[in-house]
Amino acid sequence: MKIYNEIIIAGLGGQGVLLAGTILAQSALEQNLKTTWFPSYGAEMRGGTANSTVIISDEEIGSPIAFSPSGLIALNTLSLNKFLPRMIEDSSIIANSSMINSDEFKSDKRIKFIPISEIADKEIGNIKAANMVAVGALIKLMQVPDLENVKKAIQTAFSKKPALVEINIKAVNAGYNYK
Amino acid sequence: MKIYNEIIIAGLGGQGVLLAGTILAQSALEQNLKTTWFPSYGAEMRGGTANSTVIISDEEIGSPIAFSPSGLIALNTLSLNKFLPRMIEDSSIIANSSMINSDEFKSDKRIKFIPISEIADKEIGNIKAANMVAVGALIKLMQVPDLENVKKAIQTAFSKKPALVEINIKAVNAGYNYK
Amino acid sequence: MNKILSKPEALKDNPLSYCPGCGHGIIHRLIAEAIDELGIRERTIAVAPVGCAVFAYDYFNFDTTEAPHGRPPAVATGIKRTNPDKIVFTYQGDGDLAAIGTAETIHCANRGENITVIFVNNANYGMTGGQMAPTTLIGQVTETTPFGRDPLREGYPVKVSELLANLDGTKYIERVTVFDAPHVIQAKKAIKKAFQNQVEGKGYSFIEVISHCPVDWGKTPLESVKWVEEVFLKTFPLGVIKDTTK
Amino acid sequence: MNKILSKPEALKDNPLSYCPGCGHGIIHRLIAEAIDELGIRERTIAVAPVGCAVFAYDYFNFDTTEAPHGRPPAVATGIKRTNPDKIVFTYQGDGDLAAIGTAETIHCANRGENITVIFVNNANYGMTGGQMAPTTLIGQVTETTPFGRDPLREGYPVKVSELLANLDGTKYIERVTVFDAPHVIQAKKAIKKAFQNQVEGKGYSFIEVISHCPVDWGKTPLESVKWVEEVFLKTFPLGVIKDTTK
Amino acid sequence: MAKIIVNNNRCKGCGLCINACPKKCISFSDELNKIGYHYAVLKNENDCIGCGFCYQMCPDVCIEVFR
Amino acid sequence: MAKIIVNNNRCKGCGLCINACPKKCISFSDELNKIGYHYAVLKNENDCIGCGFCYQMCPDVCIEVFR
Amino acid sequence: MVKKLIKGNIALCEGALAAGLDAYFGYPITPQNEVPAYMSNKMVSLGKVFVQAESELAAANMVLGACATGKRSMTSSSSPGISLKQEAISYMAGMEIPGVIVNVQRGGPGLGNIAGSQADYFQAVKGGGHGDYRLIVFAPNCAQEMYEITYEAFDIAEKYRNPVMILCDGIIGQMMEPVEFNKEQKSSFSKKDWCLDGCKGREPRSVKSLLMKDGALEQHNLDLQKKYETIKNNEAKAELYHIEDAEIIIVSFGISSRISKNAIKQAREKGIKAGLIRPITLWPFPSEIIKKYAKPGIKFLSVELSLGQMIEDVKLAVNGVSSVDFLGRAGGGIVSDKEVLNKITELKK
Amino acid sequence: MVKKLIKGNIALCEGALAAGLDAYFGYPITPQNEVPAYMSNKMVSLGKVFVQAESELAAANMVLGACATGKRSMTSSSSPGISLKQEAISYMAGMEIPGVIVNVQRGGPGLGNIAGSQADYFQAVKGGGHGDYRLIVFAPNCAQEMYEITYEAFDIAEKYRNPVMILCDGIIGQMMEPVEFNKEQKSSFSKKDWCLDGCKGREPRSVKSLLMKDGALEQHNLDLQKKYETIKNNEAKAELYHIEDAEIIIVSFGISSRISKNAIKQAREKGIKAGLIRPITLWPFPSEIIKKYAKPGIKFLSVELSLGQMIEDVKLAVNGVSSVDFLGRAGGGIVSDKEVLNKITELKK
Ligand SMILES: Cc1ncc(C[n+]2csc(CCOP(=O)(O)OP(=O)(O)O)c2C)c(N)n1
Ligand SMILES: Cc1ncc(C[n+]2csc(CCOP(=O)(O)OP(=O)(O)O)c2C)c(N)n1
Ligand code: SF4
Ligand code: SF4
Ligand code: SF4
Ligand code: SF4
Ligand code: SF4
Ligand code: SF4
Ligand SMILES: [Mg+2]
Ligand SMILES: [Mg+2]
Repeated sequence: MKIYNEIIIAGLGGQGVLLAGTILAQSALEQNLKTTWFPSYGAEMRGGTANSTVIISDEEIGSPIAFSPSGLIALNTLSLNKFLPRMIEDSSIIANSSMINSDEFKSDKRIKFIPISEIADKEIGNIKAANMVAVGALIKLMQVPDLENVKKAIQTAFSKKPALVEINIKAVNAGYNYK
Repeated sequence: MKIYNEIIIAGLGGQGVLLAGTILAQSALEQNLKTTWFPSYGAEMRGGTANSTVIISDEEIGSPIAFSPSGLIALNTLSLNKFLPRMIEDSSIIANSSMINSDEFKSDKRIKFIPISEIADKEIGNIKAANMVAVGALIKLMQVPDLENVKKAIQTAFSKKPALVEINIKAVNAGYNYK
Repeated sequence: MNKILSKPEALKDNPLSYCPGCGHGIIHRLIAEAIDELGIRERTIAVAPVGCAVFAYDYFNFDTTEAPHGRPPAVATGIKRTNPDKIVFTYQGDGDLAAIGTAETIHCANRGENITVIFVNNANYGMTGGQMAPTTLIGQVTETTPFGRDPLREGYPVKVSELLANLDGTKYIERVTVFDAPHVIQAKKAIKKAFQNQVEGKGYSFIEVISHCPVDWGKTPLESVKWVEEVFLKTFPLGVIKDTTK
Repeated sequence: MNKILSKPEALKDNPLSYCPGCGHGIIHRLIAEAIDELGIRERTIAVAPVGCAVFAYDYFNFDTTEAPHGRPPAVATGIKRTNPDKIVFTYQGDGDLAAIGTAETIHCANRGENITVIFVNNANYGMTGGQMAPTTLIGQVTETTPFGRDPLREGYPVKVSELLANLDGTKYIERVTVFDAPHVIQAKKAIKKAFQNQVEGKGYSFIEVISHCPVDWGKTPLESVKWVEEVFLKTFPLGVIKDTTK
Repeated sequence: MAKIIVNNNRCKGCGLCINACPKKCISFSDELNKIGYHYAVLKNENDCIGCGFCYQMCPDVCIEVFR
Repeated sequence: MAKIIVNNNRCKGCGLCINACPKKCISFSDELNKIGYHYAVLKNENDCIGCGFCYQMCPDVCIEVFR
Repeated sequence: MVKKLIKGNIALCEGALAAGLDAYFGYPITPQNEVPAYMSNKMVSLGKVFVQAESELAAANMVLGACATGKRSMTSSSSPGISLKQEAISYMAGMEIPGVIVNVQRGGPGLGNIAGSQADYFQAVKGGGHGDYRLIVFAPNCAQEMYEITYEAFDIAEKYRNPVMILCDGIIGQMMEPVEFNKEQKSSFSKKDWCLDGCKGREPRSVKSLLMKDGALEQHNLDLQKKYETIKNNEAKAELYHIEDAEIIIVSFGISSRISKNAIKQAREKGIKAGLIRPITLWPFPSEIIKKYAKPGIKFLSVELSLGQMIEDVKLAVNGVSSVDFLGRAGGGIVSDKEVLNKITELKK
Repeated sequence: MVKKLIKGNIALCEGALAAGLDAYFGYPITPQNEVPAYMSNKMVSLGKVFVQAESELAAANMVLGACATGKRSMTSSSSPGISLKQEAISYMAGMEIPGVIVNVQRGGPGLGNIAGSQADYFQAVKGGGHGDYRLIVFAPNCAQEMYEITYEAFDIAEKYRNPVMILCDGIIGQMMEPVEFNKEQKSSFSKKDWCLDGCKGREPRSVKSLLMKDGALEQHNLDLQKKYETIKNNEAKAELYHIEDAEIIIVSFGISSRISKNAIKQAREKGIKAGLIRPITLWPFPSEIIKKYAKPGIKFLSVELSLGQMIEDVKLAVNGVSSVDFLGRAGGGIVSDKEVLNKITELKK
């Protein structure tokens, strides 16, 4: 089967959406897939929202910018509003019900609501791990990259801060295993 | 007869070679001929020599720079050395014997030696009029522009300093009438 | 109860897009108030810089233009010389005014153009993400001074107000700050005077506003204003640096 | 009899192409003497300006390069930072250094680059035929101030040495002149010290030389040196303006 | 008698007004506003003296002061 | 005993050496040199004290001083 | 009307003055020093604005400021100085500011020399600054045109709200020719509906090039592009000389077009059917005119004082239908009528 | 070899570091801020030179100075900043100084926006500065090439004593991709026979561009031209993709070439014979390669993030033999594979 996914991770500045993207891209790399990562940057971010785009494919990748996104993590309402209309039909969408009123979006059956911030805050003990909870949830839905490679990616990414490896893996697991 | 003359007036900075050129060009204009004037300019002149090129023609003029000069006023040795080799065969050449050793050039029969500076200094009473003495001599040789138009040109050029009109006309006459 | 303080007319309704707590918003308001109080809104032309305040033209409720990075003094000269009846001011950051625009700043001041310059010194390049500015303090860590500004490598904080005071063309120079309300009120006075001078044809007035940039400083807004008071002002003391208008 | 004074080794044999009586030639010779005396000719790299002295590279008997108009301080920074063992100096006119090159001059000085700057102030743009320079005196008639420099229109003569003295990066600044022999000898001392400082790693040294430009001033050489003494120096007083090297 | 009105949806929750108020009568809202911030609210209405310090410090010009 | 030697063909006749000489022992040549100037010549050889003032002032570096 | 013998640079000044110039901003550089020198006298005498800026950069931005208020303003320089104006030029194009910029070209690259040259063609015509923009570029070839074209330049700049460049060279600038001052004096200020003159009785205006909102900059570029198309359709201008029966067609502008014309005369005397297309506007380039004459067997020859720049636009216009040869001189060298004639003769074979 | 996931801007830095960079001089501007930020750390840690200059102008001239002494030096910026470097670039070309200049292009003209763009093609390739000169211009299209091309750039610059520009864009600069650090670390300094390193034991040298003597500048230009011819013959590079049987040939560089490639894949799946010529060097432009494939019936399509710049070079190469169409987006817009595919399909009709 051909692998090709355009994933957008969006939220407030400070919610770690850029980092989450690089972890996804790094996971793809660990899995020997092609990948690109592209951030929002510069004064664009002054508004307070940020996003990053990850493309994962088994073939060479053209644009690192998503024209037909099939994966979305939306950590706040603004982000979901902004990107939902762009998603292709067959999309995997994770939304943070801790910050988004799921009622407003219930007509869209693709969206999986997860109380991401809550899980991070209560289960993991660090609200900053919300991004990784979301990553765990998304790869569960998308089935790519593999959980193992996400863990490897976290190890690579935090190789200089080993203390953070465990908590992030825990967060990914929490998202992955959320029912 | 077709009129086409490329004239170079060359000398030391301060000898009025630029002004002499403009007078020639203005004379041509008074005579309803086409004309262009082109100076040496900028740091070129730092060396102490200056020149200007006047083209006089009864047809539209192409380049204001002389490719085939047929008229030359050389007020000092350097200038004569520099421009003599560029002159076409049938040229009118006035050289300032007050500053140039005519013996060195006597093989060239085209050159008419005139003690220009001396004439200006003694006859006209102003060494600065040397340029006009030379102009007078040159138009005599070249037969264009007419003496009358040179005089008109001087009147135009010095319209704001009428005191200078007379002395310059006197100088032109002196050059024109020099035997 | 009467409304005694509210958004001045010289500011548009648009919400400001600066980061939370950013000093630019305060300074914008002070300018707008001064312009309203002097009744010059309808003949004011502002020159926005390239810097966070490039968006100033979305907020000021009068004619505005932009200038290439560092060139507001030249643009303002072009405007004021051809329109001496207009009130012309530049609004510039420390990168814009004191780095790339040094030549334009100095010569505009030296010519004594009858304009007003609002100089927002926030010790770094805000818009581009917090690099060293000429005004960055010694030891200050920025995006491009990861080891802290070392004067032997990166030179010293440039005191623009003091530098310009040497030029005979400058008439009024004051350094103010906006880290707390009393200082904001003082800053307002200085800004108003700088416009008043122009109205009266007194010549070049320059107000340096020590401002805060929480986001690029990596500080909360409260930490930022505290840092201004406790650290920043040590290198850039407040006060009137020159006044020959009296 | 012994030959006690003659062309220094650090000058080539080429005749100088400056106008008769021009101050540049004297200043070239002083630099060459200083370099010879310090024994640094073989490790010196000069940066020529755009100005009459652009031809300096035809005369100096050591490695030379050019810089776009006003950019010698940047070029010198590039050279010195990558070659700290070399002796690097810029030679710049007042148009080059104080007009178009203002930003480069100020920031090079502020960074305290360990270089030597020879600043030739002749109160006009020599090479281009005598236009107003930042240093042109009030009332002075030039090609572009046909009515005399009017400070209200064209601003005031810029005193670069005094301006740079405000920057912590500058170590030694002196203003000298070459209008007569005793002052030439003093100028030589200052120039030599400015190079000596660099050899010793003491940092940025700046020598402003008040020079004469007979041709563009429309004066004879003798009138020119007299004008320097009687008029020019009134606006630009001589002396050590800053010295923190002691 | 004095009071302030905060334009909730303009407020970015920077807290500079809270910090500046000599009477400590402003605090943050519990809920987020439309642009995602806990905005400033006048909690102790009776303490407000209408000094305007909050207004002076607000970078987003969202405070009106009444007296 | 002292003297100077002027490089005739380098001299541009600016006269700064003449002006500078405390002993007034330099003057202009009557003839022009190759580049068209009346050059400087040491006229009063005996008066020269080798002070070097002429050398210091010469913009064209055409003077050598002997002592 | 009497003709006055003046330099091209002065004719340019007179054209600008007649057009009602409000402000001149410049910086000295050879071979255009006559312009600031003349303007420093004239503008001040007329009570208008002259500023010798601290640099070419500053001068260009002063023009930007003055023109943003609807005033007529101009700056002039020569090649290195024009390179320094590129950022401001790109801004003016983006902000749609009708400034007039004069380049009296000299020999490059770098400091080069001060002789005349045409080697800044690419810079002027393709955009020396950043982004998709166009200047309207005029190439006068005599003092009379220096006067007339400069006079028109301001109107055209304002008509399209677009910066205009006058691309001449050291020869045209320095030479004197008789000029007839045949234009009426214009008054300077005409109210424009976009400029900054104080918001009394209207909404505030902003003149700017920053467009950060999604798609805004692209839309602006498309609008500019539309404007450029209109300009292309309306303003391309060329002089044709002996063109109808020509078998060898020289394309040449500015000073080299005059030399080429002389060579063509001489060629015709020899019985060679040569002709000239002289672009008067370099952008828009008179491609349609050239295309019209491009036929198999016809030989084109681009004559330039450069190592071959305009030739690309000639080739693009000809599109392979005719051959296109080149004759040029570099670094301030000037082509002679003999060289051109020789080349024509060679092509004839 | 392990691949590291890094931004294009960082890959560029690593390439320069591996090439033995001695000095980096820069000034902040989005979207290339990662370069000075990374270099401020790396270069200082390595005991090499990092200076945040007071402006882009100063930065370019610092590079000029450092390279004049034979050191390896680089500056980077984005569109408006690159416009400011044009004078220095022209000087470097004239002085034959092998500096490396990076343009991470953004939307223009003027201040524009900070999105990626390819609208500075003309500026880079035709000469944004004054005079007849050429930069060697590389157009990497992925992070790996940002690394490798930058690594090579210094050698090529020194081989020809010519400035090199790396023309990329905000997208290539900001995106992360896996990069393999497959190059050997070079030592920085190799003695060069023209550079300024003190005249000990040899005649003094001068590196300059001013040539005032009669004919000297022209000769220099002719020498440069000869060098440019050599470079043209040796260094033009392109990637070919599905080209042999292609009926529709896209020419596209940098980021848009990747998108085009995807569209070509999709076209092939639909049975349309499309192919790609991707210029890796924009100057010298791979005209010979394009010419080889230009045949009647073959359709060329230039895909650019601009309103049509490289298309002129494609047309010049094709010289009327094939048709040349255009697809582009302006002002920071980015072309999608669907748009390209649609255009291909349309051309197929
Ligand atoms: C020619 C040019 N160089 C660089 C930039 C990038 N740039 C935008 S804003 C800025 C600096 C802003 O700093 P400052 O002037 O201090 O203003 P602040 O944002 O701190 O208020 C820079 C370098 C640009 N747009 N144009
Ligand atoms: C970018 C640029 N602008 C202008 C010039 C023209 N130009 C050459 S020298 C000079 C000024 C020289 O004056 P100064 O620096 O005072 O030196 P001086 O000749 O007086 O010694 C100018 C403006 C140039 N070559 N390049
Ligand atoms: S970056 Fe700094 S200066 Fe810019 S808006 Fe944010 S806080 Fe204000
Ligand atoms: S113009 Fe002036 S500075 Fe230049 S060489 Fe002549 S006298 Fe000297
Ligand atoms: S007006 Fe004064 S007392 Fe009232 S809320 Fe504001 S700061 Fe507090
Ligand atoms: S100062 Fe203004 S923006 Fe900040 S919290 Fe108070 S009301 Fe809100
Ligand atoms: S050395 Fe002294 S005394 Fe002798 S000629 Fe020279 S100036 Fe006169
Ligand atoms: S100072 Fe030198 S150049 Fe001048 S007259 Fe004396 S010897 Fe000649
Ligand atoms: Mg700042
Ligand atoms: Mg000078």
